[in-house]
Amino acid sequence: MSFLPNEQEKEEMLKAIGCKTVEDLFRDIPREFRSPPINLPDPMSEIEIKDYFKEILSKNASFEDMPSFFGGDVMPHWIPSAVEALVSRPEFYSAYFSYQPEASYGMLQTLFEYQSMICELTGMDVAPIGLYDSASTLGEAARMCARVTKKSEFLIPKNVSWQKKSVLKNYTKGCGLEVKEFPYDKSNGKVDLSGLEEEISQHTAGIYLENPNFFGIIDDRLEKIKRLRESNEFLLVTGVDLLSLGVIKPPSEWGADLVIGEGQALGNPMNLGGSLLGVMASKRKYMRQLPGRIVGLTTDRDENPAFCFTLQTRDQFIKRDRSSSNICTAETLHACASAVYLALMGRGGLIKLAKWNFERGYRLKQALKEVSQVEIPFERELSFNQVLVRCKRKKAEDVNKELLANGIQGGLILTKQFPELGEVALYGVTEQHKDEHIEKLVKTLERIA
Amino acid sequence: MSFLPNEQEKEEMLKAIGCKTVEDLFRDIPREFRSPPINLPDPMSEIEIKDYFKEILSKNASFEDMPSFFGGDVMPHWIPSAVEALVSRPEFYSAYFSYQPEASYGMLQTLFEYQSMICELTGMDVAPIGLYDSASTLGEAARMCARVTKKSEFLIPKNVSWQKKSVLKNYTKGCGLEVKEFPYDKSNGKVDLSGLEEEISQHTAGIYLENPNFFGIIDDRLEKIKRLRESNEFLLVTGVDLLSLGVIKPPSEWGADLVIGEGQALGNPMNLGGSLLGVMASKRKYMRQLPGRIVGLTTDRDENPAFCFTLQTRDQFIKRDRSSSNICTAETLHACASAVYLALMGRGGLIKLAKWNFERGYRLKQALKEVSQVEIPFERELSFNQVLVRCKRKKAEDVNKELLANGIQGGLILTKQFPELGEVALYGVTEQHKDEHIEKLVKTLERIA
Amino acid sequence: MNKWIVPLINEVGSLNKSGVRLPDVKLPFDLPTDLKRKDLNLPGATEPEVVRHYTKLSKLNYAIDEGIYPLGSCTMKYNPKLGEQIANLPDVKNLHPSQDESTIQGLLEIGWSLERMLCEITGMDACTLQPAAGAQGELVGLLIARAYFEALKRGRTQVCLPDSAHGTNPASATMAGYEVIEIPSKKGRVDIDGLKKAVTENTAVFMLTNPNTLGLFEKDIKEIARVVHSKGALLYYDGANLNGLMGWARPGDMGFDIAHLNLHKTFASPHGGGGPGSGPICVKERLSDFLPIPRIKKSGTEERYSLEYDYPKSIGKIHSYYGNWGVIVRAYCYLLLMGNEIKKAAGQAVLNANYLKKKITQSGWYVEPYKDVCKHEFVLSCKKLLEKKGVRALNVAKRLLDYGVHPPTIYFPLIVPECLMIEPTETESKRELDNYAKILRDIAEEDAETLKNAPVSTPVKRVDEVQAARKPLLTWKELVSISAERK
Amino acid sequence: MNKWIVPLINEVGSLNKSGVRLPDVKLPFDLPTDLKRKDLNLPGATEPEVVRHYTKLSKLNYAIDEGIYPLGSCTMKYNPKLGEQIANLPDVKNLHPSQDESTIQGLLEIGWSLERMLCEITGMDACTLQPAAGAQGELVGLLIARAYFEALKRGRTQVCLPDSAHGTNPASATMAGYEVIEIPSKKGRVDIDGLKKAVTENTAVFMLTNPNTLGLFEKDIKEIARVVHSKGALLYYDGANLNGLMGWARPGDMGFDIAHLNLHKTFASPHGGGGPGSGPICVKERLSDFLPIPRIKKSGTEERYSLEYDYPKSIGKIHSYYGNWGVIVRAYCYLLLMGNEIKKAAGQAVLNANYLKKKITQSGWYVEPYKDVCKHEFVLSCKKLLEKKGVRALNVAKRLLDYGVHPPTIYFPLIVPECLMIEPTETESKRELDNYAKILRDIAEEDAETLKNAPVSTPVKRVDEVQAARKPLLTWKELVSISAERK
Ligand SMILES: Cc1ncc(COP(=O)(O)O)c(C=O)c1O
Ligand SMILES: Cc1ncc(COP(=O)(O)O)c(C=O)c1O
Repeated sequence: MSFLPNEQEKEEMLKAIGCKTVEDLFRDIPREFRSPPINLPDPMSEIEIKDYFKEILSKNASFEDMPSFFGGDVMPHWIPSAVEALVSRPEFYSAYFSYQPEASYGMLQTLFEYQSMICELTGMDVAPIGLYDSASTLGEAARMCARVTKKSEFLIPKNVSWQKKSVLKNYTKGCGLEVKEFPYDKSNGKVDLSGLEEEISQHTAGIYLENPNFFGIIDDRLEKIKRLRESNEFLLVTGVDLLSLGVIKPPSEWGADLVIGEGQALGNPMNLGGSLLGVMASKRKYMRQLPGRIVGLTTDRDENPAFCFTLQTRDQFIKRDRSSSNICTAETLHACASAVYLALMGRGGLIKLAKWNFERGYRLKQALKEVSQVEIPFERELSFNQVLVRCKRKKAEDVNKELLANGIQGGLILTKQFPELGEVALYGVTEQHKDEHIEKLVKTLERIA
Repeated sequence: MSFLPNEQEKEEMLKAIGCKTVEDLFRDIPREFRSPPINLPDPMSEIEIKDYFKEILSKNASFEDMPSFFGGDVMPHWIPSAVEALVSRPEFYSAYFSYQPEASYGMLQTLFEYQSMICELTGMDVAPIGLYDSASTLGEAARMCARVTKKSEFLIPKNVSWQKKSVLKNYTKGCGLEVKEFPYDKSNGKVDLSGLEEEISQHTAGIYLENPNFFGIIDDRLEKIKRLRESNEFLLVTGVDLLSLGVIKPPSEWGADLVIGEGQALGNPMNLGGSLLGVMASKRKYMRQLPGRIVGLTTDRDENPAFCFTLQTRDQFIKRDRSSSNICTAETLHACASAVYLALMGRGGLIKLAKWNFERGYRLKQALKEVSQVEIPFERELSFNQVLVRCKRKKAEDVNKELLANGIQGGLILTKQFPELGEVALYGVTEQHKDEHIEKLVKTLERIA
Repeated sequence: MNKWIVPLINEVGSLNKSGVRLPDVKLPFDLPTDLKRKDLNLPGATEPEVVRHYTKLSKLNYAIDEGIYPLGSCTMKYNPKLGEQIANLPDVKNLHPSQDESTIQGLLEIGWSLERMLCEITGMDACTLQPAAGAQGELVGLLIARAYFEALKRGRTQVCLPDSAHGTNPASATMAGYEVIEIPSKKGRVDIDGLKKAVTENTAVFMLTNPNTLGLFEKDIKEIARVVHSKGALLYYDGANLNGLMGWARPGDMGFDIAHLNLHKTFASPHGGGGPGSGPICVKERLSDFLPIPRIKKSGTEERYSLEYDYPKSIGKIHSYYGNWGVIVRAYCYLLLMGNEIKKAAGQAVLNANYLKKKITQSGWYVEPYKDVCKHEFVLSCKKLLEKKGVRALNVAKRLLDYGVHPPTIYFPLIVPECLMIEPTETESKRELDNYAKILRDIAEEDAETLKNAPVSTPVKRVDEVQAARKPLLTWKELVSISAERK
Repeated sequence: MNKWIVPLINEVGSLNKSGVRLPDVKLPFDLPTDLKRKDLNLPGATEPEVVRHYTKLSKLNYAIDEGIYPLGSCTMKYNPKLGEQIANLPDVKNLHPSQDESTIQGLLEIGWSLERMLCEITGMDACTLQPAAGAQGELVGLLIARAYFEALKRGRTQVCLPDSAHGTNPASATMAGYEVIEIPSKKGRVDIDGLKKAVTENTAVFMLTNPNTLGLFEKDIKEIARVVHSKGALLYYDGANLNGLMGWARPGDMGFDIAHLNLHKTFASPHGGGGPGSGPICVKERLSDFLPIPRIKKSGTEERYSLEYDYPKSIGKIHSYYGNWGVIVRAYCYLLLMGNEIKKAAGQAVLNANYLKKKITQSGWYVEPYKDVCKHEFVLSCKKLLEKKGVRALNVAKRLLDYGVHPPTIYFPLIVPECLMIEPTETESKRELDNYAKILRDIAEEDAETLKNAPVSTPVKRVDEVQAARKPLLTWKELVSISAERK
């Protein structure tokens, strides 16, 4: 019983409470519901479990074993060893929510710093400490638009991932918000701004725009978008690649009321897509409508600086059925990791890394252009570290299969969602992709695509 | 300059000390000795270094990749995850020696507990906190015998590893101690006790006996050895397998004055043979002659329990050329690991593990007996987790080569050191060796030996 | 403000410093000025500075590895180190969610096996690991119920729950589009008559946790299930309290139709200061078609695992991908470590709770609102302290900090005045429990002033939460601008 | 004794507990009773208990990751986290020392490359990584000298060293069988006249560290080398202070014949509370044949690495195997991180030291015994404090603990009365240095009583080291028996 310290003291403890056996403590369960012996295996030793995991995990192929080129919110990014060392301190990971601020000073300050750095990066004023992932964060953002504006429609571009759309639908089901799609421009892959303008009405609670968008394209019509926002009474929710903000203008400068993004890139592992980190930040005027927990700086009895959770009247534990969100356990440890990550990077590091990712994306695009069997649908457009690729001869699915047989995992196939674009897949690269990886991809495509 | 915090402040600092450049601070070095630019590569980034190590380390084959059957002081042992988690806390690993006991309470108590547990295990009274490895510990033990007895000869069995003999020679060079060997009995692999008795004289400062010995054999003549020790004026130094003490009588009960052993088995990795942990423990009466640092329990000003290094008048920093040893930096962190390890194991765990190792050794012996091309020279003798094996047809070296080609690393070849035994190799197994490993070994030997 | 314990990281760092070495890559093309960022006020620090900064902060944070953390409803049990080690392997961490199934067979097998185990433990038929936490699990459960009733073409608009329910329950119900009907408890348990009145043909779901938030087993569960089902409604199990039952009884057997579990509570994955967690949903067969996609399928004799999307009735997705794998792996590791001894764990958790309750209540200062055998947790009221000394539960909690232990949950559930909600879990030793009880008894004897001034030995003294709410100061940028104004 | 901060582990655990699960294997044969152990008084504890126990203890231990640790002569610099990560990989940790060379090519290549780098940095020709720490390196170096003279058939019996030498120097000399001749320093440096008198045809080695233990560069090093070599003796470099020179000047160029390095000092491998360390020995070509076996050889165009034993003149072995690989890997990682910027690191280390010295001495309380530019460390005397206030260096050191920083080395080197030996290293920020200097200056102004009572804010107050030495109490067994006696 290596985890149960009271095996020896059991009798004494039972005696103290006037019971004979542990079974006595379960007498209140009606006999008919008392379980037969549970059908689970015998406990295993650490040695056996390590062997077991060694074997079973060898059936996985990690990025180290086999490079992948999937685009999307989640990508392989470098995590500095100091980030890993710090968030693996049990002082952080084995704590609960900082309900007693006097005993949780460390976590609260770390989270305050997270909020501060996310706000610097996005140009916003307030940032809750980390929601589940980018998709559910979009859901929360939409719900927030409804709360703020009391209006009934939320507009999203057609070219948003189907996962986001599906999660959004589930998140907005309860608040009676209708999600409407506006088209993208098939000539350049960007959202069709006039199509969008047509959809805007007095019912529009919010609009969602991504930059770079789901095709990896950077929209350069920021002034237009800003004017659109200014002349209308809705909230503009922007989805960004947080890393790209090292170089690209923050959404605060083109009209955003709310910024959301996937925080995995900021010092967190991919973990097969979970756990992730939903980053959200807003203008200060909306702070009382935000979902999730927020840390405030205050003072203690001696007037020394101290931190605690604040704006709690939005929270489920106080507001119950009228709270801004049901979220309780969130992704706090990942927010800590991102705080450490951003502190290590600093302005200089982040700018360098953003440029590097631009360079990788550019290099990938250039390399793919040379492959005769594929084409780049929106080749002329600016892009960050992702490129949409069209296979001219084979199905994208078959191409991926052949790539796999050659030790490469190809791009994220979008054909099903966007049949109008043909056999397309979204390829992505980061600072983790070496020249050799790209070369191997290109050579293999040349051979098999 | 991710490790140098003052790049920006440099000018200000230089100004404060009245210098223009950093070069000014090196003016006192004669020009002729000022180095030309150092011929080292440019600094690399973490990303590059990780890739580099990934590649270079893939040229190694660890126990996970390929089981090994080497006997000797170092063997693959299970390290509980809690041990690894605790000794990787920087509070332990990034501290220095606990010179300021008020600020190093944690390490000192941990080491006091290490001393206590090692003494329980060995039956001794005092244990310094961890010397380099078993070989240099033997050297220190021999020197200690000379200090205590002021005599000039140290007797060791012929069947001790050549490494130990070589290190011993280097360690005893300075104190004028002559190392003499006594024979082992070729019929049973144990030391020849009458041969030993013949060697004992009024010059004998100490005798070294191993149990289990270098052939993996357990000596059952403990009463005889005890009597031998009692009737003579020398120190008995015993080399033990610390794990075996879960089951075997501690050397304190058969006359030992000093116990030494390799502490790697107690929660430390093999690390290709370094760093290791030299465990030493002695009777209390010799405490002022021990090498290495020792923690004592005392009180602080408020009469509360406190710890500090003690018996320091043995130490190089006080006694200089007349100190008991030159040792300064030792293997403290490994001693901490062993403390955690023993605390986790407890009596029950250690006994189980010792029995398990007995069982593994037995199973290996039984399995090898079935292989027609090999024989077990001292088959009838008791053994712990090692077995001496003789190849009847091929050279032991060639057998190892063929094993390697089949994904197994064979035993430790002893032919060169003991030509009289033929083509012998010392095979060892621990709780880390599965039945499949042993089966694979046996089947392969059957085919290739 | 006076003295900082640890300065903010922007004080430590500066705009020209960085703790990482990265190549100075040039932008491969000209970015239009309109797109270019002008300034980025993100100070960096060197690796030694960053490490020290957050190491110091970590040391100012109480955690399970340091001592007892008996937050009721949170199941703060010890997190085995093996789980950390395994969840940090590259074959768990460095997998992209879009990888080909053939390259993630290991994790899929783990996920599938865990789902089977969770079904066995809960007595349910099907399971999804997708929800990222308990509350998201609740939302999924309720969306499943909604889809279920929509499929039956019998839309229902209400969710009923006891007034002792956790806040996430009503919040999730609202998010799923339901009206919430709270049923007042009776003697700390569901009031069957109240339930009968509340549950109608318009009730979609009755949400219940059992043992409930007072730590009491709902003995009338059979009748509760009968009432709920008799109106065609579904019975939802909030599994946050499963640690009091695990191995002894199964919600599925009691009539629950949907259950969420908190892997970060019952199954020993660490809380991470508030996440990542994982909130799997288990359902009875007839609801399984509504589970979110994808679902893990095992097929063929070769035991291939796949992620299946073809469930037309599914509610769709609730998370970008398939769940929080780091947590899943830890929970699975925990179940391998414990195996069928989870029953012993729950037994010890219940014994620990009853023992601790006994020891604390000995002095008479803390009152048991509903005298009964508790399960894994229990609730005590400090109202006597309030009456006799003017001392509140909050003061008791703060004073506990001075003794170096963590307070219980306070003021929840809302139905018990001045309440302490205490859940020691099975991994606390008798020694720790005795110590905790003694501290609580000692505190009750201390003078009121001492308690009201507490804590005095924490890094900061009593924190002014009112000021924090009145003048929210949420970033260092705001701090800097306020300080600038003052000058 | 009064109150334990953390009870001893035997109080936490008990004989029937264990924190591990292991199979209950039966002994496969009967062990003669004479061989069987009767009792084993080794208490165990559960994993949660053990983890908490040592986590608590770890928190009562000051370390580099928490703050400045300016122990002179110890080079307590920050240890990059990358090194920890890499040294903990299975391909470093889980290798058996007897493995076939073909299966350890990775580590051999690392070792070989590090040897080359160390030769480049020291200006030497050959290197061994075998010694487990600096002191063992010294022993090896002196045994090499001994073998060298024996080979020349000119046995010599003395080792000379300055009175400022580190204690391991004379201790190692004795261990190698030499008589030690201490040469009094003059103005903090080697007294050339004294040296000339001391060094004779009977001198085997002159041991020197440069910069010396006062942090001063031995400007007359050329003359020193000439004197030593003129008598046929060898010049030994104690590399513990290489951090003050690295990249700027090389001992080999100055005439040193043998040098040991401390990878756990200069090359950023952590100290581990006193090990593991690593003390490579570098020598000039003519001494290389005497290096311990095995040696790493690189050969062929295919770049195979091997461990070679065939060096008949070798002194043999000093350690069971070939060195402390965990430390070697960390040092190599450090050198990859820093590359040719180690020169910058040393420059910054020297700048930090001079700056800190300036700041501390501003107040006039702390006196520089030998006014000069220092290298990576410097020595100050508290004699003025002693004279004026009766305050000793020890009191200053203890009082520093109250300010949350670690004191410098004290009372070493022996030649400076009441000395503080301060080595900040390059990884301390100006901020930390300013803070440290201010604390020292503030302390000097405090009243004597405060200092003599210090520390008051540490886990324990001033520890009674005299009592510890007078009545050594070295195990819990002894504690238990003493307590029993008292009753
Ligand atoms: C009873 C109960 N239900 C639901 C939840 C919500 O779980 P989570 O925090 O994982 O979202 C909690 C967590 O505190 C709880 O205690
Ligand atoms: C000057 C000097 N020489 C030698 C040594 C001995 O090195 P080690 O502790 O690695 O044995 C030290 C270490 O303190 C030292 O400072």
